[in-house]
Formats: sequence, C-alpha cells, structure tokens
Amino acid sequence: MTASERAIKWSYMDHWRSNGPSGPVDQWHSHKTMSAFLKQIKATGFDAIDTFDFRIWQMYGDYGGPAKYQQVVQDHGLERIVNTFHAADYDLRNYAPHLPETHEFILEDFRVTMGRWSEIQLDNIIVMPATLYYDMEPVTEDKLKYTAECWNKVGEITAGYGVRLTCHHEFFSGIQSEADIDTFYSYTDPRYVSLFVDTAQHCIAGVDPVALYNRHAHRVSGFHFKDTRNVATGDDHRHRPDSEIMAPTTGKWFYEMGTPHGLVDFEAMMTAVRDNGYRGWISVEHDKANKQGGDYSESTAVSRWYAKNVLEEIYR
Amino acid sequence: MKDSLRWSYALNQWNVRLDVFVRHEDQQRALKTVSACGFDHVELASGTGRWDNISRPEVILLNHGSHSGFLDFLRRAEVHGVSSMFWDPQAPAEEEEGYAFRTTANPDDHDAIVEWSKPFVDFLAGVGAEQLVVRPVGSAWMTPPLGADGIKVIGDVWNRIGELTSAAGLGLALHYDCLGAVHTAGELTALLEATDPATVGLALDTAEFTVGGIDPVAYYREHADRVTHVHLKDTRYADTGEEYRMPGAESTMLKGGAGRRIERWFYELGTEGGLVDVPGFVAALRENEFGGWVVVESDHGGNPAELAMLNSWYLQHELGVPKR
Amino acid sequence: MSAIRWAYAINQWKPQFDDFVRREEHERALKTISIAGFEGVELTYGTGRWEPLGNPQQLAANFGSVAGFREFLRSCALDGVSSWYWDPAERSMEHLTGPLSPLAEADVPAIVDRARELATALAELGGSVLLVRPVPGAGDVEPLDDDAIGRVAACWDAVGRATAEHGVRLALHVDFLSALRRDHAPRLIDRTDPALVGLALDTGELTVGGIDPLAVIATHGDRIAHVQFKDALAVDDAQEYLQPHAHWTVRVRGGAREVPRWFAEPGANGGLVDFPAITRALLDAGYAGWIVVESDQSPHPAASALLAGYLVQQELGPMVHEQRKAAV
Amino acid sequence: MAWTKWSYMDHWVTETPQGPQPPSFNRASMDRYVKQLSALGFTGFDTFFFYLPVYAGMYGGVPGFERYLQDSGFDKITGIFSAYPSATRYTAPHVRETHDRIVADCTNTLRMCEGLTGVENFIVMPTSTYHQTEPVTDDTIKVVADLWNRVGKLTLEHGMKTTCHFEFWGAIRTREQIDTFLSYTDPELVHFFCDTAQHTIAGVDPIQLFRDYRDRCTGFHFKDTKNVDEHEAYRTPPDPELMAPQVTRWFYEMGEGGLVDFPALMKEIVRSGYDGWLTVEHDKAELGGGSYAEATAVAKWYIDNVLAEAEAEVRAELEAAR
Repeated sequence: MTASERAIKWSYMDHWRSNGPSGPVDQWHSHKTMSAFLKQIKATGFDAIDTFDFRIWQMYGDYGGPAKYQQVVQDHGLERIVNTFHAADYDLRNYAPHLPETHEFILEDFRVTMGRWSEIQLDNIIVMPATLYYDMEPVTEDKLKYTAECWNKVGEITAGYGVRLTCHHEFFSGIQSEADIDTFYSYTDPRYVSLFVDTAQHCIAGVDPVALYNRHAHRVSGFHFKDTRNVATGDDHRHRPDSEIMAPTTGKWFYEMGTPHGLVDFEAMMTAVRDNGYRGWISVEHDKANKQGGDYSESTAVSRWYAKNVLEEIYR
Repeated sequence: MKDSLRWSYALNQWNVRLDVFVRHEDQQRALKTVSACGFDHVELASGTGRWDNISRPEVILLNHGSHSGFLDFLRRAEVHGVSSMFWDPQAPAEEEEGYAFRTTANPDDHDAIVEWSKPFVDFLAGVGAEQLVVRPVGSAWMTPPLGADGIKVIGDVWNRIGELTSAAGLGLALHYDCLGAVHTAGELTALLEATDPATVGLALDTAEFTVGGIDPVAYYREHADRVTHVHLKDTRYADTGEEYRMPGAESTMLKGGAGRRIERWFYELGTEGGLVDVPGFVAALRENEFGGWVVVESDHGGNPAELAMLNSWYLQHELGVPKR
Repeated sequence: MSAIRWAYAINQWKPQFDDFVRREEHERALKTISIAGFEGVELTYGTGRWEPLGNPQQLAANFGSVAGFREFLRSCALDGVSSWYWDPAERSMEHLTGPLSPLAEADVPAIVDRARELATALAELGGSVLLVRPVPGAGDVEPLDDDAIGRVAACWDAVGRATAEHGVRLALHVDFLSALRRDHAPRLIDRTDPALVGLALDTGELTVGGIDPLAVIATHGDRIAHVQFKDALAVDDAQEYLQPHAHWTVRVRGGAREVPRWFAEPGANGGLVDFPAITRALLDAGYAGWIVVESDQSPHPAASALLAGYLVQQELGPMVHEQRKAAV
Repeated sequence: MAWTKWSYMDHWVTETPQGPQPPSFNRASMDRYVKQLSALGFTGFDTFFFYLPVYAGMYGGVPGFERYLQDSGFDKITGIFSAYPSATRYTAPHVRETHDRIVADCTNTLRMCEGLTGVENFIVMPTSTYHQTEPVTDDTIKVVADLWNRVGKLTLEHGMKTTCHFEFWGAIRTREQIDTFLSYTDPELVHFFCDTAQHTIAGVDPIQLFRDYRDRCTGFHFKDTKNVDEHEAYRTPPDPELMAPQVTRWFYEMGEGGLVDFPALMKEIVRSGYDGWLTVEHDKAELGGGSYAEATAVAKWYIDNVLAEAEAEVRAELEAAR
C-alpha cells in the first residue's frame, strides 16, 4: 500500500537530543546531526516532520531558507514539513491574548511570521492559545471572548497563506479545563480557528482527549500523540515560575506512546479518529524524552513501533 | 525487510555491561526498536550468569519457562524468531565448569568443549534458529603461533560439534575475528579446509575481516560455497598488522589502551570514513544467491537505538531494501 | 600577599535550554562543586523561566529573594557566588529588551542600569566581579576604529562606576571570537579607568585565540580583575573567528575542521594550557581574587568538576599556599 | 578530628566511545576515575575479586595497581569483595561438595593480593540467591558457616579478615538467620560487614545489628535505599536485584531522602570506639539518568557536611564525659 492510499500518515515533531562530544546537542547542531536525525525518523517509517517557528533562523542561516531545508528533508526520503509550532513569549505587558491592548502586537507577529514561511506550504501553524495559567487566572468569560477574538483575527491572516491556525492546549495554559475549552471554541470562528489535540496535555489536565475530540471533531486539524503517566494535582497547572519542568510533584510529564503505565487510551483515540472519518496527518511527539535517563532515539523507535503494530491495526 | 536476502539484527550492542539490559521491559524496548527498524529476527550472543538472561540458554529458559515462552516474549515485540546465536567457548562462563578456561587449540579440552556446546544446540533447535555462530579459536596474543597441525586440531573439535548441530538441523558457522589466532587469509582457508563442508561453514564479518587485513568481498567471492552466515558491520580502521599481538589486545587494541589508542573500532553502516565496501559486498551476496542470514550489527558504541535506526536507513536507502 | 579564592562555573551544567531547570538538579551540582573543593560558584546570565539562576528576577521568583538563593547556596555548603557573566547582547524577557550594544550610545544607560542590577544582587550573594562581553564578535560588527573604541571605553567606564558603588569590580572578558581579539584589547584597556575597569583573563579563550595568557599577565598583570581557568583543545589558527555568526559556526560547530570540542576542564587530555606556569605568573604578579575553573561545556559535568578539583587540590592550590607561607 | 578512613567500593561506570563502561576500559579512563575519587578525599579503595586480573594486566600486578593508587593520593587497597551470587554445580556455599573449589578460588585471589600494603577485609557474600538455596534450614546455615570458617582461617594467614556481607536476596537475610549464622561461625575467623541498604531492604535494623555485633564488625557499606522489600522480591526468581517487578532501583547514594538514618549510625560508630574503614558504595547509580561521578560527589558531600557534624557531636559528648 503506498502512502497516498493511506488515510493516515505520520509526522514527527522535531524535539530531539543526542550526545555530542561536549554534551547533549539538538539535531540543528550541524548538518551531520541533522542528517542522522532525519535518517532515524525515516528508518522507523515516519512520513514527514513537524517543526518549530524559532527554527526558521537556522533554516535560513544553515540551509538557505525553509524551501531549501525542506529539500534536505526530502533528500532523506521524507515527504515534507507538515506543521510548525509557534512558541511565543507570552507576557502580560505585550503578548497576552486575553488582553485586547496586546492584540496588535500579536497580529503583527503573525504577519511577519507567515511571510517568513511563505516559500513552503504548511498545513497548520500551532499555537498555545492563552498565556500561562497563573497569568490569566481567574479565567472569565470575558477573557475567553477576547482571546477568541484575537485568534479569529490571527486565523484570518494565516488563512490568507493557506495555513490553518490551530490551538494546542497545554495543561499549564490559561485554557485547559474542559469547560473553558468548550467556551473558547464556541466563540471562535470555525473558518479561522481549529483544535489540535495533544493527547498527553489534555490527559494531564484531567480532560479525556477522546471525548474532547469526539465533541470537536469537525474543528480538529491535527494531533500530537504522546503519553503521560501523571495527572496534574493541586497547583501543578499554576506553579510559579514554571509547571512544565519545575512542578514539584512530577519531574517528567511526557512519555512516548507505548510507554508502560501510560494514561492515554490510544486505541480508543485511534478508533475515534477512524469513526470520525479523519484523513491526514497525525504527529508523534515526546518532548523532553531524554529526561531521567531517557533517550530520544529509543522513544522514537518505540512510538513508531506502537503506531505500526497497534494503531495501524485499527485504522490506517 | 522485504528482500531475497534474509536480514536479522544482533542484540549484542545493547548488552554492554554485566548489569544492564536485564529487565524484561528494557529488552522489550530494544526488540521493538529492532522491529520498528524493519527486522523480524535477531541474533543472540552468549554470556554468563543470572543477568545474561537474553544471552545464556539456561538463563533464558529460567526467565521464560520454555522455548516457546521465549518466542512468545520476542513476538510480543513483533520479532518473529532467532536467526542465530554467537558463542565463544574460550570466554569463561560460570555455567561452563565454574569459569573454566579452555581453548579449542588444546586437544585435551575438546571433550569438555563439545559437552559445553550441547545447551546451545538444544536451545537453538528449540527456538527454531538456524546457525550456531562460534569463535573458532582464542586470541593470537594468548596462543603460540598455530602451525598446520594446530589448525587441524581446531578443525577437529568443530567437526565434532558440526555433527551435533547437523543432527539437530542447525548450521555451525565459524566466525573470524580480528584478534583470533587464525589471522591471515591463508590460515583461515586452512581452517576451512580442516573442517567438513557438509557441516561447518564460515561466518563472514565484514568489519572483522577488514580490521584483520582480509578483503571481505574478494574472500567471499573465492569462498562463497563455504560462507553460511554474514555479519554486516563497518569499521574506520585496519590493524597495522601488529596491534592484534599486543598483550591484552581485547583492551589494549580494541579499547585504545595502547598502540594508536583507537577507542572504538566498529561502526554502523554508512559511517563516515568506513572502510568496508558494503554495497559491493551485498552485491556479491546477491550474485551468489546467498541463502543464509545477513545479521546487521555495530557492536558496542554510542546509542544502541540510534545505531539500529541508522543501519535500517542505510539498508533502505543505500542498499534499496524495502522495509516491508 | 596573595588572596586567591577558587570557584567553579555553573555554565557546563546547562547544555540545552530545557536542561538544568529543577531545584534538585541545582542542588546536586552545587554540592558537587562544594565537595570538589571550591568555595564559590560563577553564574551565567540567562533569561526566562527556564533560567532560574540566570538573573536577579528569576532568583527572586524561585527562591523568594536574592537572599533566599544565598541561603540555598549555604545549605549546599558553598560560601556564595564569586561572579556573574553577562553579555549585553543577550535579550531580557524580564525587561522586554532585545540586544544592547556598548557601541550604541543610546544603549549605554540601559546597560548601566542592568549592570547595576546584577552588581546589587552579586554584592548580596558575596560576589565581587561582574564579567561582561565588552564588544560583539569580530564577524558581527564593523572593524573597531578609534572612535568605536572610545565609545566602548566610555560605556564600560560608566558601568564600572555603577558596579563599584556596590563593591563589585567590572572585568572585561575577551573571548576568542571577540572583535577585540587581534590587538584591540590593549587599546581598549588603556583607554579605560584602571580604578573602574579590569580585565578577565580566560586561559581557554586566549589560547584558542592564539594569544599566550602568560604574555597578557606580563603586560597587563596589574589590570587583571578576574581569572577563569579552562583548558583549550584546539587553536583557531585559520582566523575563522572573522566569519559572520562565528558563535554558531565556529564556536558551537567547530568551524571548517569540525573541532569536536574547543574547551575542557583544566588538565584534560590534549589540553594546551600550562596551568602551573600561569598560576605561578599570577602569584608573581600579585594577583588577588577569584580563579574560576570551568569546562564551558562537558559531556559529563560532575566528572569535569571533580577532575578540576583534583588539579586544584593536588597541584595549583599548594602553589598558592606555598606563596602565602613564604610571605608570612 | 573528622573521620579520615573513607574508602570507595569500586562500582563505577563512565562514558566511553563504546558506551557506558567500567573505568578499567583503558588506562586513560582509569586516570580520570582515580583522580575524581582522590579529589573527593577518599583514601581507601575496595574492589572486586574479578577486577584483580584486569588491574594486574594493566599495571603489572595488583601491587603495581596499588602503587598507582598511592601515587594519586590513596593509602592502600582496603578490601577485596568475593562472591558467588548464583549457585552453580561447581560453586554453591550451601553445598558442601563445592567447598573445596571455593576454597581453591579464594586461595587464587589471595595469591594475587600478595605484596599489598595491607588489605583489611576479604568481604564475601555468605550465600547465593535465596531462591536457589531455599529451604534455608539450620543445617543449611551450618554448612555455609563451615565454609566461611575454613576460608576465614585461610585469609587470616594472609592478614585479611573474612567478613560477611548479607544481601537482601541472599539465603541468610533475616535477623534470626544472621544470628544463627554468626553463632555457628568462629568469632576469630568470621566477621560481620554491615551494608546499611541491604539490611534495611530485608527489614533488619542495621544500627541495632551493629550495636549487637560491634565486636565482630569490620566494615560498612554506606548506601541508601528507598524501599523495604514488601513483596517477597528476595525469593522471586530469576533475579530480585535488577528484575523485581515492583522496584526498578533498590540502591541510592546517601543524602537523597532514603530510609537509612546515617547520622544515627555514625554516632553509634563513634560511640562504639570502632576505628576501621568506612566504605561508600552505590551500585546502579546510572539508573534514571544518574551519573556515578555525581552520585559519588553528593555522597561525599553528605559525609563532610552531615556525618562530620554527627561525629563531632558525639566526640564533644565523649570529651565532656571524660
């Protein structure tokens, strides 16, 4: 069966570390480390990669721009770059979607960003739709409405480039509870704002990712399939200054799918993907896999093994 | 791998020390990595003691109850069988008379070595493997030079074991390595001539040959009829012709303790500066319609999962082997 | 009378932005520094919430206050912070500012303010030296003419005056990519006020830059306000530092030769720096102050700290003691 | 005056181009290892019997290896650890027929140690795994005791004390079994070695044990644990040490919030007048992303900053009482 006949193709979200002579490096360290990364992604059977916005500087500096970098990706047998993740510095002073006075700054950021990417065709630009939780609380109806207005406008800009604006709800972001997510989507325009389901983040936030997906399936434009072993408790989601790495309860939130003791029900998730008739890309992510003795190469192999041997049996 | 050649992957690169690669979940992760890379058979390497529980036949059975229990364990990771197993009778093991030191070069040791081979033969037959891959002789630095008679003595014991493997439906493959007392192409050919072609074959390891100064492609073309097993790996260095004779060459040469102080010799396929003509060698295998197992390995080095994936990429993209 | 104190630099523990964020990791690193025989730790400036030790705001966010961090250091049996390294070209998420340049007169007030902030915290942490990157990399600016040198000198004089108010000395840290590398460092030093501005002698950076640290001690010994001991494993003899973005292409990637590692802890295999000779020269020049040992980056940070500790305990420390005894 | 006789038990793993390996990988990696231990202030070195041939090969004999250690600031090799963790047909302490072979092995080990400055302890695991030995009867313990009485006599002739290190997964593990074993062995020939973590995991209080066998105690492994064996892991084949289903890592360095009360033990040691070596051990420190270098540094930090204080307290008490 060729890739074009498959309903689902697999993309790899480019978190990665390997051990260099001076300590851990990422794949952007050199052309050699990039090549070794892409070879490994391809060897396990991924079809494409996702990346981060902030990598664009290295794409320009080291490869001559996104198109030329994508050519390197293709030279390793991968199809293309599917999505990019826009990791912004949220700050109440100038970049907070729930504060209308910062919106113009955010819109300008996207006008510039989309221009930078315009030489290749992306499917999605993924954002965290809110600031950190502790910077947004209390989360009120008004704040959700302002936030929705902001992303409606941003989505219009990205649509002009043929790219979908899609929201990824971190467990420590201002919009992470089931009720707030539902309210947020009720205020956003389906033409301009989509949902990107990260199985682990929802699970950590105590939201069932399968039910969430089923409820919003028509708005979903992609997935991060990753696992977790812990649900956030107490103030984990609003820990200052940081929840993602510094929460006292949990040293490592994220694991590759297929990990023992994982909380995400991927078989149910894949069944839902099938039953909702989704066709297209699923991204696999396991950020910070190298923490606590872990290893990116192995996590990548194990997660792709799981996709092939368990999930593709359900839907492919 | 979907190919006329049969590909397998060696697990030894994960088992780098005595107290690692012991927990079943660690082994499952390695097996899944191998499987995700497109390999569905593995080669095991023998060891000793309770922590070599995917290495030593008795210990494997203690862990999994039976041959089929072990195969079930492999199949959980979608690995469908064991191609082969490596054994060095010169390496002391607690199961072999409590770390007794014996060598094939000594005829007085032969009865014991034949006895020691039996758990391997039984185990490999039990799990449906095809080849017992053995180190035919100890290191050159530990042995006085072998004359023609010496080589014949070594051939004798392998002929005896070859009868056992044959009777169990297995092949016996002598694995040349770069430190062995059988070192030159001439000595190796003499050893092959001293063994029965019907029961004893050669395991050709591309990197070991290259380090030892034998061209693997040329040797294969000359002796294709005797080659029954292949280890495919690369190296960046060849011996100067002398280093293998340094005392403690396992460490002084292969771990860079002396000589040119090269701390790592063996590498994955496609490594920068690799000396093995891998495409040429694989082409020769295809021309001769090689029917045995081609086991990919990279020995100890960096990160095992990374090495497995880079090897897989090389097979798919440089050798054009479709994954499935 | 020599009063040399030994510290170790924290930067080697943070190879990537999401590493070395949790408290327990900091605790283990600081205990390792302490037990290896060092009294103090040198911090490196950083910004944002994954840089808990990067700036005074983050220290306060993580430890309640700067004093809270000092308590934490003491609980790890470290006396305090020796020094802080800051490159004004690093942005600040806390201040919402981008790169600042000592060449731009408009940036000088902000540079002075930021330095004052760091010096205030340093004083509270027991530190005595603020290290700065005095100018950008050679490949990233126009060649420095006399006028430019004058502007830079004025900037650092102003900064030195501000830090001195807190009892903190300013030390200019010339790295191997610096636009000052060729022969501008003496020109700049000569135009600054010796009472306000000193030189940081980094053995590794100088050696990679093809400059003999002993020669610097001979000509500018009286201006040395801070010392960093790290080893060099290669020399940039092809002048690759003149390329644009050399920080990335040369320092991180190793340039055309792909040097796997420029720097290591003192005494590493293949190291080019003669530490006993440099220690002797510093003692002879009457140097008093911190010697901060570092490896810059390391595949194995704890091992680097212990190996450096061995060298200091067995060889370099005793040289200092001898001198002290002889002086009494 | 703080305790000066700290030795390090030779578990260590270091990164090499061939992956994580023991420092005996080559001489350059040994240099780095020994310097690091010396920098921390260790002056004694304990090692395994199976490393002796390796070190002998690298340094022209075990005494040559000891001289190398001494050049780097060590006093001497303080202990040799010998063990038969798995029972085999050829070697099994609870099987009398194998005793001659074990005694012969010990003789070989002692021969390799000739010419050393003065190894104090010949440390042994008295038995193999529990699951291979059970049922553990009075007779079983008697057979084992006979073996170590023999070995004890032999090592004493070479100036070393045979001393028993009880694993939580060994056949002699409960307080009652240890009492029986020590009663069957000759106090002049067979001594007690206190591993704080192993006893704690087995549910035995190491401090009380030391108190009760002070006169026979010749050494310690200071290491910590976070778990008592509550699931009979000790008798679960094939291997309780690395393969217990409930506990993936048993051993930790001191100072990481484990179960052993080291300051209390240190006080007890000082009060008792014990003046031998204290040994730091932490096997499997690399599990979960740890590093041996860091674990060793943190453990020695704990000694110099926490145990030193406990020691000083008792010394002051003793001084005041005089």
